[in-house]
Amino acid sequence: MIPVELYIGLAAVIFTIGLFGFMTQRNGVRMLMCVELMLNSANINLVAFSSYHGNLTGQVFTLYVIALAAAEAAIGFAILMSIFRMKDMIDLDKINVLRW
Amino acid sequence: MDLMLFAPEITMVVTGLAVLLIGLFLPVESKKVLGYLASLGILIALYFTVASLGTNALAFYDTLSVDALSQFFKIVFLVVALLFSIAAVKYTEGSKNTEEFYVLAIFATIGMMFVASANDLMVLFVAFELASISTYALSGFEKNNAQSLEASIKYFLIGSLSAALMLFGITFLYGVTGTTSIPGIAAGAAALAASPIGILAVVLLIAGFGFKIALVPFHMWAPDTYQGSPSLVSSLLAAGSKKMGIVAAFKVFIVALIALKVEWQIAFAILAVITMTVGNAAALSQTSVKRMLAYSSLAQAGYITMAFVVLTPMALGGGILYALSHGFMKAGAFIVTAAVVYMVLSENKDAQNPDHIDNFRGLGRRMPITALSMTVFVFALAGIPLTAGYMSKFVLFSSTIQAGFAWLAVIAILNSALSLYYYAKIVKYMYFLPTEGKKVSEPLPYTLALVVAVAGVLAIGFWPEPFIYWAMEAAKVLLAGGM
Amino acid sequence: MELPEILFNPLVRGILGICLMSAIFLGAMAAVWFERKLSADIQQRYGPMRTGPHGLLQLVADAIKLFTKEDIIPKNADRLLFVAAPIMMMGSVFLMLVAIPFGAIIINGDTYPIAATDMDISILYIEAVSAVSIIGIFMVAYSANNKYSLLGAFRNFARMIGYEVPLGLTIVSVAIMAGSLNIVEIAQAQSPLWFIFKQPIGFIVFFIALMADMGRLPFDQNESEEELIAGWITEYTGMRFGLGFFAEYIHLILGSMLVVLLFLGGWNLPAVLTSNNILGIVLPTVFFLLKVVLVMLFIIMLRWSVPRFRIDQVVDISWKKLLPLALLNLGWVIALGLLG
Amino acid sequence: MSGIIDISNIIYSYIPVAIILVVALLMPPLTMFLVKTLSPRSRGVSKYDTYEAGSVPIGDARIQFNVEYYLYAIAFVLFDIEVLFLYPWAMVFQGHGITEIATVEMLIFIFVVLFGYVYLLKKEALKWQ
Amino acid sequence: MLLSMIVLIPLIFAVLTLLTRTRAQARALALVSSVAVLLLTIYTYFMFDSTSAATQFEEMYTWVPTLGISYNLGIDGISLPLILLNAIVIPLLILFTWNDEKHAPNRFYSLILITQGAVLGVFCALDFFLFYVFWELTLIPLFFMVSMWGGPKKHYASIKFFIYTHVASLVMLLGIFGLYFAAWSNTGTPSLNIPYLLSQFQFVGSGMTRDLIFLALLFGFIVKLPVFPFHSWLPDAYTEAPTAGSVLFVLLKIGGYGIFKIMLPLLPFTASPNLMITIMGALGAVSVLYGAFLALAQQDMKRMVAYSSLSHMGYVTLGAAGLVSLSVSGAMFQQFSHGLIMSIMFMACGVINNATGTRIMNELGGLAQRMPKLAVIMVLAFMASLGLPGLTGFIAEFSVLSGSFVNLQGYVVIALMAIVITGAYHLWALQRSMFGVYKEKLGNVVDINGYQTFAMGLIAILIVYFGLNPSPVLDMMLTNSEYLVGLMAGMGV
Repeated sequence: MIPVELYIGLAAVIFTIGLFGFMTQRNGVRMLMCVELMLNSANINLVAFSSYHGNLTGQVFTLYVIALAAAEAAIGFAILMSIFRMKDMIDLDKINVLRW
Repeated sequence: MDLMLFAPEITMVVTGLAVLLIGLFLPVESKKVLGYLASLGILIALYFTVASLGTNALAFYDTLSVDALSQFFKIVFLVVALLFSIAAVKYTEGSKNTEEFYVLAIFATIGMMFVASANDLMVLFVAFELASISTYALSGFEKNNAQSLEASIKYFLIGSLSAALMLFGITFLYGVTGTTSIPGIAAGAAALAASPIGILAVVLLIAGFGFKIALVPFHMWAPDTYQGSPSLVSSLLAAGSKKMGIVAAFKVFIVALIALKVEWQIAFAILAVITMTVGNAAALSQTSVKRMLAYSSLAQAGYITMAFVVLTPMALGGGILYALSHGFMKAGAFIVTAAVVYMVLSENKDAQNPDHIDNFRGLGRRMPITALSMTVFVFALAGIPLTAGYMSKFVLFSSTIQAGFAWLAVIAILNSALSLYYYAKIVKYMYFLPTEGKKVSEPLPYTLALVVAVAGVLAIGFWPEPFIYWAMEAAKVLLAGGM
Repeated sequence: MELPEILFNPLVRGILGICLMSAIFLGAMAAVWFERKLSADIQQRYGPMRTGPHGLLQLVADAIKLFTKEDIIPKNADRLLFVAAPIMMMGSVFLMLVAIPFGAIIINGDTYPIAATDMDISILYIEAVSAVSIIGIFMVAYSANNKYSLLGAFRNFARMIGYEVPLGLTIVSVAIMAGSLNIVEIAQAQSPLWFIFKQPIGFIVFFIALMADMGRLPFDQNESEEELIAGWITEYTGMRFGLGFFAEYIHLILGSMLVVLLFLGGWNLPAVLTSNNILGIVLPTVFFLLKVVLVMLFIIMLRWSVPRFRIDQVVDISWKKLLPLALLNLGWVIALGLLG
Repeated sequence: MSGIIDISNIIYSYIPVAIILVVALLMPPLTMFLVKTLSPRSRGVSKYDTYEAGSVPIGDARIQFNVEYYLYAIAFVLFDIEVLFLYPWAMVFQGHGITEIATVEMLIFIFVVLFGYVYLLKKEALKWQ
Repeated sequence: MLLSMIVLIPLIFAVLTLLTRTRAQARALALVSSVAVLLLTIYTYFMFDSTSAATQFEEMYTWVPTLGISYNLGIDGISLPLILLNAIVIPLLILFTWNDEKHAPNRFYSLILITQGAVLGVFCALDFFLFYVFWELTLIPLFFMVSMWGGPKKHYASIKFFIYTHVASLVMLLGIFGLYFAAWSNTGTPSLNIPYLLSQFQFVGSGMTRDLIFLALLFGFIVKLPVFPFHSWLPDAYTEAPTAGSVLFVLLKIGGYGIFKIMLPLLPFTASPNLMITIMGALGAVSVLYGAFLALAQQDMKRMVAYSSLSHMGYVTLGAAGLVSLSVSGAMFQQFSHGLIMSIMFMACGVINNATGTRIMNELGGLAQRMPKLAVIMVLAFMASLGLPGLTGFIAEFSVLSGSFVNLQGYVVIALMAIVITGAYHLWALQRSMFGVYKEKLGNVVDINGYQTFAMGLIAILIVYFGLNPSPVLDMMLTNSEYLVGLMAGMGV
């Protein structure tokens, strides 16, 4: 009913949005959200391909990816929180103790 | 299916959980026990791994494989974890979060071990992330240290970006071949090679792994992270985590995507050259020893990447051997900086940049064993004969020439000569520059870890036969999968 | 007698859904009146008496009042979020409603649930969309720029996340037992023995967690009139308040339905009673709705007889009591599954 | 690569959802529109003030909140994700001939989760301050 | 076992020496070790059959069979004289420094022993891996020696030396790899055995490859030797090094050894042997002349000696390129002789510097009046260095020049021009520093002490002895050079 290319296209668009956001944003939380976006675009791909191939591998993979994304978000927020507690901001351009 | 095949992993999981649970109920002053417990567990796992060398089996619906390759890399990771956990006894002294430090490291190691034995991209990715996530937390372990947090957030963001890129690439592999099994993808490689999506996947995967292995130009996080993280964590990152990226890339590219060799071989050649050159050139001017080691780590990763270009059993064996040697050398070097940082901080609690090279002045007199070990490590890193670094370079570079990539070998050898300069600088500071500092007693755990690392470096240097043999066996596994 | 194919047409199903929506509106109005009267009874007063017999038309009066109240958006408020928030809340409950059967018709031994849609994973779907309402609540609180609102919303948040986990675990237990994630199949699986008897702990956990999820007293820390004025909804006036209020009551009804569907046997009746087609059409639904009303009655009575918990107690209950209990229940279900 | 993914069955069961969604999206604005036409309008400045028990609000309300909330949020995300893994397992647990293996594996999984739970408890991450 | 002991005793004692605490213990241990090596070497010398060009006292243990690496030692007539030289000079060097007040004596003596072990290892190694290991091992102690106890520019000098020669060895390593893999792919078995690889060289694929391998190896050796134009590390390193370090540099005959042992057997099989000969001959001849000129221009006595060393090393390359038995053996003998002579000269420079605080020759003068013993030895050494008949230098240079004239007339003529200059700067230096009026501002200098007299005197006696009777070492050199030349003649070169 729906060509698989559309799904890939959708995933690619979301992935690109995520990547673009990651490159341009300097706020830690937003960057994290962009990464989540990219992971989810991969999920779209996986589910679409799973349906296309008629095997469940992709869907199982998706479950794992969701879990990993959550774990990643959890750890990311923990780090960002620690930074926020110390510096009262999470702007990555201003986190630059480590330069040469 | 024989569960004994996974005795090392099971041992590690049990150790990790035991450390976590016991640590919760111990008072702060007796948490030292955890270090011994963790080290014991890792040693047992190491024993199981070494004892099982030579077995070949598939398990868990063919998603995991036990072969020379996986076992060799498991040994690498376990060795690094062992050094880490011995040294951490001192580092975590008096911390109430001791068990977390160990558990995260152990789980990271478990992740790396599963990456080494993964025979399926799903397992590979999940294990990869297990290791990554644990190390994100580890590198931000010093919650009140701005450097550590900065290291952590940079590592985390770039790490998760690389995971996303990698995953996106993997989805395409799955999309074209309909399976995530590595041999399955290799079997469906014809379809991949015919499809433009195959190229796209290769590009994404190279970028994803490039970030993890810290190949230039995907390296910008590495110096910051290695410098800012606690030294021991840097040792785990440089010596362990980076190797994980390499073994994963081995599996994905050499086993699964060998049919697309033409596409990625040249990319890796360029990356290798840029990486080693930039790494060495940038290391020259560093004043932070950890940052210098970080750049040197880049360079070493560049050397190992040559294996992707050459693709002969000997080159791959050399790359694999290099991974083990680098594990010993780099972990050892970072443990030395940990000892120095400890020394500096115990003299002055608010010292800025405790890993500055000025703090290495006169180390030869202040901490003789530490300084001597550092000498061994940097000479090994520089590739002075009769050390692990030389042996690995010997195999790797010579095989590069053998395969007809003389230009690559020449660049690598010149780089390696260049690297001597900054390694020698450390030695110069340690032995030739005067200092007012007094002799300090060297913490036993650090010393012990250093002795183990030195023993490893020299063992590979003096008696490389078994190591080379098994590295070659591992390389054969890689090539047998794809060709 | 065959049901015409047209009944399975998705558009027809959608219209059925809209009917159910209207029905539940009426139900909610009834529930509001019901609660007022019941609470008055418990507190030994009359409650609304003037509008209509026993204040039956009170709701109509309230509606007229709400419609003629001015819509005030406070200054400093984030207007977009402020206006969009009711949509989120309403959307959440209505989307829940789509997947919940309001009863069933049994014709010739075949069961046809009265639901807008029949999806494979309806229980998962319901759990998912019900969680959206918290976003609406947070939008209200954040946009209003009122400290009480925000505090209320944060409490709400802490409570919700605490109770989602035991809720999810008990739903898993139920799903294991029924072998399905389809809420209709789960309801069917409870014939002859209701799940409340098979996993009483699960029921208790689910019930408490659901109450907390709905924000019913003793779990309405998001409002806590005594401390936070009206909590998250402080800045909402007139019809906006009315919408939020309504959403809560609809949620209450749907929650009660869930309890009945998951633990109290749904519409299942002994086959003897439904063998006759006319009885089969009427009885199961009546029986089902009766149980729903009883559950609601119980919940409302609870509200007026139990004091509110402090937020720390609420969180403690979820993480330290319900979560282990839910895991215990899961173990129990697994054991039952292995034995039987 | 090209091909068609057939998900018509799934789509059909979601069409009612879409219809209701549209209705749900339209209803509140419509109601508010009605209110706007019906309700009187009075002039007054102070009615637009934020209501904080009569006192004048100080500062912005969008402030940073106690970190407790975040800790709980993180714990929640992780546990909820663990539950996520239980769902597919619950479906195949019985009647697919893998009961024993599935049980053992899931028990190990739950056991590890319990470890995390004990850890959280012991570290007093779940203690509201 | 004999050779292993010769190589390993210094290395083991180096570790032991490092562990000592006092100066007395350190030097005693070092002396014990070096005397033991000397005794073993003398024993080896008498057991050695100097009429055979074959490898003797061979030892062979498998090490890394996967890569064809083995622990393989053995000596022939090329290496034994150099081993002998090393074994003789090192104990004397230790005696020479007996009363030096250097800091960290344990490290100082340890480094001397490591250098000795490494250099002996290079001479004994019959496996390229081992060869390269020892080759690189010589770098480290010398680097430390210069940068710990060196002169004012020690850091610059040490790093320059290190990087320069390290790069050269890496290039050499490339050559080794090339040879190794070419042989591997030809025969299917990996091996790094030196004689085996030398014999396999002729089967290496294209002439181009052979030339590249040859040039890579040659580069490694001549940088170490060194000859013009790769000599720029030499003056700095030799000058900045402490006396013992300079002497160790002088004993570092591994570059020349490599030329005889490895380059000459390969030479006939290169694609264009004549070109190679031309390169070597030209570099040698230019070095002789260039070194002499620069030496003439020096004010600093030690720097002058360093440049004269460059000049002398030119003879080695020139002689090797001469390709007649006389010139090749002469070049070998030049190495031996140069080791003895330069040891004394650097020791003398060190003594003068210590006594007067300067090495600038214009500031010196009349030292012979205050330091008669030194003066005698020094004059002898200078005479030997400028090639006075009856001393070792003459035999070496005469053989080289007369032998090479057969094939390389042009270059010999260039080198001959240098002889005049050589004589000039030696005599001028002597005249400025030792003779003439004593400059009082030099203070009250004292003559060399007993240990120093013994050390330098003994070497001086050896110079005279071998000058009058070179056959104890020259015989075996001749045997080998005849063998080498015979090899080349067989190839029509």
